[in-house]
Amino acid sequence: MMKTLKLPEMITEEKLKDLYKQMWTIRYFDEKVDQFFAKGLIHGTTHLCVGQEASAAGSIAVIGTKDKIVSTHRGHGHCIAKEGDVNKMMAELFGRVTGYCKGKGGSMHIADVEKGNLGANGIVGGGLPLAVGAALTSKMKKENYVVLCFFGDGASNEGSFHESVNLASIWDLPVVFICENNQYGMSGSVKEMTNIENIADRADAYGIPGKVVDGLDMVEIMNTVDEAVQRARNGFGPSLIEMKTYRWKGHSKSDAKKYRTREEENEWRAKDGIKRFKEFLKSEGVLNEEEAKQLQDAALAEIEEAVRFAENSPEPSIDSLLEDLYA
Amino acid sequence: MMKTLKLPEMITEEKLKDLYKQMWTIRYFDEKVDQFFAKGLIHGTTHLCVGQEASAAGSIAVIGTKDKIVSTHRGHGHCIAKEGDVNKMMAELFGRVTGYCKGKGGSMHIADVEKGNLGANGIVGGGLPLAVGAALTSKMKKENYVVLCFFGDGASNEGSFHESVNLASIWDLPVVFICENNQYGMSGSVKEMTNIENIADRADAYGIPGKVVDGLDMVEIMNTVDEAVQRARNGFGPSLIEMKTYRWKGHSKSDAKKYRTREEENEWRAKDGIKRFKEFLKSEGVLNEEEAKQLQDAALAEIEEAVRFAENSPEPSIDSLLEDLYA
Amino acid sequence: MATREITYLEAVREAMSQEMRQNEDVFILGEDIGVYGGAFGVTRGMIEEFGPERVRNTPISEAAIAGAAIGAALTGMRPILELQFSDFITIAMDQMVNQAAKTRYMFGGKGKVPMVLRTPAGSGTGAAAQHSQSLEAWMAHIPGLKVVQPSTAYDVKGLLKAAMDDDNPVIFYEHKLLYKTSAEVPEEPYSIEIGKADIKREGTDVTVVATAIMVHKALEAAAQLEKEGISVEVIDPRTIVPLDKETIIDSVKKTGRLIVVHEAVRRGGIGGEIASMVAESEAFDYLDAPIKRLGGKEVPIPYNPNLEKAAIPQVPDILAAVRETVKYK
Amino acid sequence: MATREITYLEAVREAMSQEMRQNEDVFILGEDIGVYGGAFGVTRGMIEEFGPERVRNTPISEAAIAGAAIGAALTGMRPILELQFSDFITIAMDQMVNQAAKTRYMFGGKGKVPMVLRTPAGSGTGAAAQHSQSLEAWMAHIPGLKVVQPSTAYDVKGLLKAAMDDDNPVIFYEHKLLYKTSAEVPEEPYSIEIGKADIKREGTDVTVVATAIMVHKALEAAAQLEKEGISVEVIDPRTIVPLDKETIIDSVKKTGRLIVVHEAVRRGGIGGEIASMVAESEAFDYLDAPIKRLGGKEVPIPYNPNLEKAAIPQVPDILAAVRETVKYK
Ligand SMILES: Cc1ncc(C[n+]2csc(CCOP(=O)(O)OP(=O)(O)O)c2C)c(N)n1
Ligand SMILES: Cc1ncc(C[n+]2csc(CCOP(=O)(O)OP(=O)(O)O)c2C)c(N)n1
Ligand SMILES: [Mg+2]
Ligand SMILES: [Mg+2]
Repeated sequence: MMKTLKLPEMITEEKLKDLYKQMWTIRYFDEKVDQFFAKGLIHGTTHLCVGQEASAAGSIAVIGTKDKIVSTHRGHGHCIAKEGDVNKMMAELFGRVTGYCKGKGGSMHIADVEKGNLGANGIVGGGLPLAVGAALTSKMKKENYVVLCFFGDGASNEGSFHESVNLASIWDLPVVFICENNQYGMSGSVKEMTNIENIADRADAYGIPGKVVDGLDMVEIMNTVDEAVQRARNGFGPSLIEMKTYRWKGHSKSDAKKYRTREEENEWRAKDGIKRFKEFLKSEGVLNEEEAKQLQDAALAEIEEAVRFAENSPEPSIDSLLEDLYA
Repeated sequence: MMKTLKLPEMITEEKLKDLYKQMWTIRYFDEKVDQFFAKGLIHGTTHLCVGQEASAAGSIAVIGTKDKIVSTHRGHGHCIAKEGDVNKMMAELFGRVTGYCKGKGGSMHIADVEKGNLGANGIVGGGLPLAVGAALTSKMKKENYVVLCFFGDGASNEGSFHESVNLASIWDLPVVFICENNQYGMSGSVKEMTNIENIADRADAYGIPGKVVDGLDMVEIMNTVDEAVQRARNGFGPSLIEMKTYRWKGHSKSDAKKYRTREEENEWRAKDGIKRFKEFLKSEGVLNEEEAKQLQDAALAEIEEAVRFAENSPEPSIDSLLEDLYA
Repeated sequence: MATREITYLEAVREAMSQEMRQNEDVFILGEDIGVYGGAFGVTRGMIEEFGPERVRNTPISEAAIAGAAIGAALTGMRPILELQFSDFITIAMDQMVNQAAKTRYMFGGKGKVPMVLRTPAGSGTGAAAQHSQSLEAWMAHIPGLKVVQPSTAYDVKGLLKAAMDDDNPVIFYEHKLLYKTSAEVPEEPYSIEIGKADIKREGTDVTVVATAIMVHKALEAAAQLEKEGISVEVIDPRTIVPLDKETIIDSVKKTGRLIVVHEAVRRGGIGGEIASMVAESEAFDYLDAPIKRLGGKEVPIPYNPNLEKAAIPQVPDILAAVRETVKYK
Repeated sequence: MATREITYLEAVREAMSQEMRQNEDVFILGEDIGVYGGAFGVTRGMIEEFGPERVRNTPISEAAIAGAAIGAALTGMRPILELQFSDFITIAMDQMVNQAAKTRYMFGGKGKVPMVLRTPAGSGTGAAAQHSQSLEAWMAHIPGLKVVQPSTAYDVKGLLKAAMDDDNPVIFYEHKLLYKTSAEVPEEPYSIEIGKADIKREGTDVTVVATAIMVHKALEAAAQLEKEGISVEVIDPRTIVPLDKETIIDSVKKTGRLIVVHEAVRRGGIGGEIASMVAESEAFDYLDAPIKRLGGKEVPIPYNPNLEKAAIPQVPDILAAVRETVKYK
């Protein structure tokens, strides 16, 4: 088995199975969140990555615990992939004191600093400069970690994208910029909002490698990110990788999706990254249908447990309002 | 005469002579300002474009009065080229009420709205978004004017550059982005601060044409800008033109120029754009040495008159402090 | 004028639509304002009426779109910029503060920048720290800008008309939680002078100056306090630049007591300006109690709904402040 | 401790250099801070000592370099960001306000952002509207930041040490016109607590709270007033967040009169906060006259030197304000 395709070294069969389960964990997590939102049981807003699991799972699969990520408003998948704890995540969405941010952050501010997740971000493009800084620490302190910096197609039109990629480039910093191009910002399509074929082509403006990958193809994702990570780790600086993907759900809680067609949605849904990964694993003999089912069920069970954990967790006390501001 | 080279239509022989004189006007203006600063007779700060006359004169030569420019902190040349009044400019530097801004703006804020100069700008990269807006008016009101937007190599690393060029591109706006690459920001060299050969190459990131021109070659400048202006005027959107040039003086009033070598300075000085233009005009039979001398002297006389005008102009009254804020 | 009850949100849309029908130079630009209708649905239906040229969906580029509005204004258009959340002014700040506000003055009185930056502000939607701020005090500190904070559907329509007619850059704050509130609003366009406060409730014992959503909380408190025999005058400045000092001072001269309430963080909020303005004025001698300011706590807005509420003044806080103030001897 | 007279500028440089010699994690980044030595020459000579890795010349990219400092701080470094002019915080605003200030709180008390943003502020150099602002009130309004405004060479060294030692983002304003002023400064590193005001001159008739360069103007005024028999106490808060309320309140309780002076535009300036804080405090009952605030006029800073001076408070303004205040009955 695992003969037909080259994969990064650390991607063992065990890891492949974990990844398959992880993709389901991500999907179930966000499906569950969607339901709770619809019922009004979670407040605020949230951005679901259903359909985009592969870019999170595949990218983060090739880095280690000491490496770091910088995530976005659509960050549940990244957090889960970076060894995130779904209990703490769900509790955070429920605004509970057991949540990642003690209920103070919510979906857009989940961070797991210990595990190297430097946080989701409510500001589109807000994370890119931070990623550059984290990579600078790696370089200056010779910590040899790499930073994966996620952002969307929409974010690539923010000035912070430009400034950050340029800065990382001239300083040869160990950061991989990963644009999850799900075709739309909130409603603005990448076709309307840029005049270019690929966002990865912007890499040339900074003298760094740019690659386009099929964002639903775990194998291509892992190989491409791995190459960029190695490049970064070896001191050759940043890369820009664009993953073509699609969000199945609306942008955030209320979205009539008037800016796109049903047909387009269906086309993309048909390309489901999880299904595709399963087919790959089956064809490689890593997984059979039954094992696949078990992993999927285990993922669901985890999420259900997370919901119970969240529901049973206490709310933060009002006294905690003024805590946690200054170090 | 004027047989060997193609030039834009509006560039008559008369215009060529005017341009030659204009280049001297620019140079003498800034040389004079430099002296006054050294003597402490002008306060504040200023950024001289001595050595860079060609990019201002050549670019603006191919547009008309109704067209607009957006200038920079290094904007005296642009202002003069856009039919600016050197008396009002000098008076402004002297802080007099007869100045362009009644003494309220100084060097960095000279604007000549009536003549289509939307202003110098003290914020690096601050003018680019404004240029996009001015071009939007042209399009929406069908005024058919084109905006030339000047900025420096340093400014091309600001987020506002990225956002503005992208916006102009997707909206097909009639703006020509002109990067006056004089090799340095204040002290940071373009080689250190970017990882690319040409700033014009960044055009690809926005799906617009990018051209590099010799910023000391009036003919190349006029032809290239003219092409971009026509493109813009005909509704085909923006272009990015990079002019390789050099500032002879320090960045602003106090600059030990430690970031560059004497040799480099001398090399560039040897390529003097004014001298080169004169040789061209002579070789084309447009000008002889004597006429050239007359034009140069006339330019100097204008500047001396401007100084007299400024010196004899009154200071603004203290009462004027609170005027001119709201329309 | 014929009136009917419409929401604050509808009033904003109506003001824009009426103006755009009248004046070709007015257009809107902003993120997702097209078929999506804007993050809060304010522009819903407008692209259908006015087309994509006049209802311009922009990329996520706050600096460029603010600058584009300024540049367009400087050259003869009258843009309305919808900034998706007022927190994002942090990205458009250079354009608004160093360009829009200063252009005319720097140019010695030439050029003008007739634009309105409309933006939803405030907390209460669970959107947490980066989407819930009230940063109007920043803008009020900058000469050259005008700053408007309407609290009712009626005010918002009239003030937006005035803002669109103004030849200067106006920062126009819409409170998210007010979008769904409604009031009787005339069908025809009308203008409310920028710089004119509104006495939302007359009273004699204490003056409460409240802005935006706090106007409603103050009114709620006033209604309760009436039962306790305390008569509260509620003043809504409506615009904080220019500020209608006279109306506030007159009220304090009458009541002898002043409480200022805003949602923005108390420290450095506009409450300090209002309180100091009164204390410096002829009303100083009429003050029978120290001026009180209520404002947001010194923390970012937290996500948890209880914490979120606790972070900003609520009706009980106003009740307590009033009671304490009237008791002061 | 051995002292010698050095300038404010030298004191800043010395504080940084001493810290960098001690602590590998400290580094500086900013525009033109390398061989150029920074726009005001503050870092001159430092790249020669510490090399380009620790004295990092950056592109003109204020958002990215601020964010890079934050990201580096969050991961274990202790960056000092030199922002060339404080006006350019408009471009770094999102990073400082929406990221640096909020990160720890949003994360529920995890992570810390130990960084100092040093930046020259104020007018007086003829650099006009976009290079002369005093925008500290903006930052003071944002929970999560600390805001420091040293007025002397002695204070600047000690406060910068404290800022570098602080585990939170500190906005550190250096006044351009103070760079060349000098004072006796200890050679060794020392720390001045952030949040501790300094009584720069003791007095009994009136308290003048002045910040940054206004401290010196207030002292000049106080010296003149002494000849008229008016005893002025001059308090320099030194840090506006946290603010040393106690020292100010105690002084007002003693003098019964308060004048607040800053260079920033009066409207919306930090003076409103200080005046209101006192008026709300126990000192209210001790006030014998209305509190006065002096601040910049409501205009951008103009270029002409006379206008430029007229735009901000000068010694005669302070003299007049004090005389009027002490006369108040
Ligand atoms: C600076 C800023 N501008 C606008 C928004 C509102 N907003 C939140 S997500 C979003 C779309 C982002 O698009 P993209 O970067 O493609 O990410 P996606 O949502 O598609 O994952 C917008 C406009 C924001 N949060 N921050
Ligand atoms: C936003 C901003 N950052 C920094 C500065 C300070 N500054 C003024 S000019 C300059 C260099 C600009 O370089 P470039 O764009 O190449 O123009 P040049 O001066 O070479 O003409 C700098 C850093 C500024 N004025 N505005
Ligand atoms: Mg997207
Ligand atoms: Mg340059």
